[in-house]
Amino acid sequence: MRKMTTIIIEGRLTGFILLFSFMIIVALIVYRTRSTGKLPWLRRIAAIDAIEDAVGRAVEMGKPVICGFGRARSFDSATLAGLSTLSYVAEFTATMGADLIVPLGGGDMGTAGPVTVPIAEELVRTAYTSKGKEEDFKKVEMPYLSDESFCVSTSVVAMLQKLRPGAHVFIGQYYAETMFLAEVSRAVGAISIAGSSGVSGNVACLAVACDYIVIGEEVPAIGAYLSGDPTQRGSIFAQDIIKIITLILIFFGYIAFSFGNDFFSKLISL
Amino acid sequence: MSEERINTVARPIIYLATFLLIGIPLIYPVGLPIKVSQSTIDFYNQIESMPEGSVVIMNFNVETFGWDELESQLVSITKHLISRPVKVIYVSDMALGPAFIEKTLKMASPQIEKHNKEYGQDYVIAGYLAGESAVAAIASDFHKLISVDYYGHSIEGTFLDDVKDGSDIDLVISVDCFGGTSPYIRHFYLSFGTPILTGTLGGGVPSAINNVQVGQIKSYLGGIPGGAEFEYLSGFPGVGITSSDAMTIVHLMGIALIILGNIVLLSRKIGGRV
Amino acid sequence: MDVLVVIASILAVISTLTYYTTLSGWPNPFYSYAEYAYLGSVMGWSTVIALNYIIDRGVTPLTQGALTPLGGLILGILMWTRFSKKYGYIARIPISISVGIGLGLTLRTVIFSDFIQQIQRTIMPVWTGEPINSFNNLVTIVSMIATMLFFFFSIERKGPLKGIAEIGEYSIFIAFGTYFAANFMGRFGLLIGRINFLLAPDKMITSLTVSIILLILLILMKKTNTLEKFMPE
Amino acid sequence: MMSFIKSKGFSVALVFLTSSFMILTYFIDVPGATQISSDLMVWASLIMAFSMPLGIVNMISRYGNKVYTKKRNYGFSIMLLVLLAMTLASGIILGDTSSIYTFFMESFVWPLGATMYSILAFYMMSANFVAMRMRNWKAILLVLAGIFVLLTTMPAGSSIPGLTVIGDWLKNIHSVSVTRGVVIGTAISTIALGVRTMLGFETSALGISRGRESKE
Repeated sequence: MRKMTTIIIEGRLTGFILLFSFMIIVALIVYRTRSTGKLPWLRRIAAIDAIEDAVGRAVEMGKPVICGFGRARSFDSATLAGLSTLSYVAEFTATMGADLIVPLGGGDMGTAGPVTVPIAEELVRTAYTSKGKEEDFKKVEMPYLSDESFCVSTSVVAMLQKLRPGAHVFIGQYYAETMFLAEVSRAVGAISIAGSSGVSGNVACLAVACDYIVIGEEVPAIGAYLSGDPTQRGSIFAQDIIKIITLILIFFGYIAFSFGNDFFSKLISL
Repeated sequence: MSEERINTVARPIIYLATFLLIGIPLIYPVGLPIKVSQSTIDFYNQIESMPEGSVVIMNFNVETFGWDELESQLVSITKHLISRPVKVIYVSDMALGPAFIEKTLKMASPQIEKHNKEYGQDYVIAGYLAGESAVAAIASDFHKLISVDYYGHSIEGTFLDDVKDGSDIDLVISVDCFGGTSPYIRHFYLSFGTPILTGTLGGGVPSAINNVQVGQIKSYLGGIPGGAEFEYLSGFPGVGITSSDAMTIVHLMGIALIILGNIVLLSRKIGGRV
Repeated sequence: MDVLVVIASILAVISTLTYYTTLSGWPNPFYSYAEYAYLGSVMGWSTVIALNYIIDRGVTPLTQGALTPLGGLILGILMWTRFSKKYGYIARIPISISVGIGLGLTLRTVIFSDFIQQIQRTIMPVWTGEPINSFNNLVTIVSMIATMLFFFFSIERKGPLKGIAEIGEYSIFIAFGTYFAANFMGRFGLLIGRINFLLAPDKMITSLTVSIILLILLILMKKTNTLEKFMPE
Repeated sequence: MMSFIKSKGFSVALVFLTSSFMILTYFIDVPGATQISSDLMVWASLIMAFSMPLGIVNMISRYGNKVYTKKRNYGFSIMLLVLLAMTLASGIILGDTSSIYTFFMESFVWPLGATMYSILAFYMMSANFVAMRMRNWKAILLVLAGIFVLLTTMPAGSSIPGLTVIGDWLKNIHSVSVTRGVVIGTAISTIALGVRTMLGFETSALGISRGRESKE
């Protein structure tokens, strides 16, 4: 123990041990799921069933379905989850014959064009062809609304008010625009299923006005569930294991603390 | 009346009422009382406690959309810093931020003359810092990134000559509308224990409170109320105080609408059951 | 020079009010003007800031003999190969390096600021002799652990885990109320600032005239159903 | 040589090397390492500055195309391109402190940016009436917490004694515990995403999306 503290810079030993053990746990588990292909069990998020009912209701009322995937400024877990949800919704609109509208654009001042737009088109096309509905794919509207993410949402709000869709699914990187996307979806009577990573004031606006909401860590989990991608599934499983270790650490902290000695807080700031 | 009817009728009325309830108290201020909260007092005392000649980084994490709310904080903090014997480095880690540094200093120019502060000796505008890596760079080796100021003039001969890295910075004040504080926590507080103060939009208050309780920042100012309180405390009244009446009235309208909305829900439920 | 300032304030009032026409819910050419003007001016403005940054932090130190920025400048120029079909892959070198540095900076510090220090603060005595303080500590600990257990996906929600996850969900929704109220105060700070701008003494007349003209035009175009005709495709 | 650079392995190796160097030199005191790591930080910020104007090429091609193909009312696109050119020219030629360059900030960039987010307040107010309804248990908790905290964020609220006791408790004690739970959860998922990117399990962050990867 003595030797370790001279190599590692003073006060950073515990961070070093924790960071590297977490990184090794994630690396091993993700590597195992990728090589064996055996996907760990994952709880089904409630919003997934809601998507099916929402598209079904939209078809009954003969109304369109609008599905967006966020600002897509960077390919973080929220954007990946948004794209996986988009292909899942597209499969339903293909089988049930609802007309789908996918608002595109945004990114970081015009960088969405060359990056997310082709990916989104590709996902919807493969969803429709996998259901044998190539000719319906031509009816899918994927308008490029603006280079600025907030202006994309303003145009989506105008679209909501004009078309009064049956369902509005929007999971992904959403910030301030959550308020008027959620509020106007409720006002025009659309079933709204929404999610944005983190738990902040913007996500609170979704909780206030949406019918189904995907909160914080549930966003990458829903992406992993829908895409069935072994990397994401393995990563969610590894993160749960690290959370168990964290809770054990906290539990030991209390035991040490209630015995009066501050062994734990001394250890953790080594 | 169906849900949709209510929405289509209520919406324009609510928008107009919101506009009027803000506009009228701005033209004819009512002068409702402002009580300074403890977090603003701690914020003020932290600046007051800075010894003479200490170096302060003021970070404008301000986009165009954040200016209207953070103007009262930025102007009053800048004026208060100018009235203190401290040296200030003005930076911004948002592309549109540097324009607001100049706008704020122009508004504070009476104070600059009064305390005859000199550019280069008392304050320098270092301008834009591109991303978290730029913040980390000035923490690890200031002069490797910054050799000229925002106007392109060399910083030789200014007080920056004896600022080598993060350890020479005595206080960081980050007024942010898009998470501008965490890079300073990571690269200044963790490595050098630099005290940090955060000014934030209303929405950023809950995470600022957590940062205070965890000890990563000393205190915070929240939105226009925070700005108004600091204006009041530092003796530089400005747009914050005049907006406080409108903010109070708008809050009352918001609460009234929540209650009204639930009465409508209740009446429909009872109506439905009867 | 004050002619520019006068024109700028009139244009600013026009920009503000044309953007507010989106509140009518009808897509209209005035909103399109505001959006297109914003896109063009912001892209031009932020590009100038970026170019100045490259000159001030890259080229000038190089001329003064510092070697550090040389690598950054070369890698930065390589970013621009992203547009060529043939050499597009070269842009992956600067992207990989900047992603790698970003990852390194984040991972090495997030373990302290967002993990260890948060846990250190949570480990506090439940009973501190003083009833209110103890109740607060108990609520903080239970609610934090319940929040973490709500975000659990690999274990079936049965038995005790179901109960704690439910507490977590209710606790999160109470926090949503707090976040919503804080956000409410923030959003109105922005609107009050805008209305303050519109009703400023020197802009009051311009604001009134422009808003009346816009209102009349909007209603006229809505009635004659020509809103769509004047909008860009 | 070229095919080696084109391969995914090369990009992943670059990410792995730079990130593990930055992490290890933070924990282990290697002499001279801080010099190299501060050089890398300067490089990363310069790369970001170079990547900012990338959007300009897409914008010019998209709106130039609209003008070229004479789409309906392409005057708007001409206005956009003219504004872009004038802001850029005035900034570069006359310098970023010239009055013409500031003219564009004062008349377009700042007012439009500020107005954009301020319209959310209108929707928030109508959401208070339309959406903040006590439909189920969770909504009841949310609405009550919202009302109590609104009383504390109201500037004049704190001058009425006792009005803000519950709101302050919710804001300073209860919401902090949820924020902290989420911060720890996000830290763990940041570390997981970092590891996946470092080892090349996740390559979309490098601009190599799944679709194109298979064609490689």
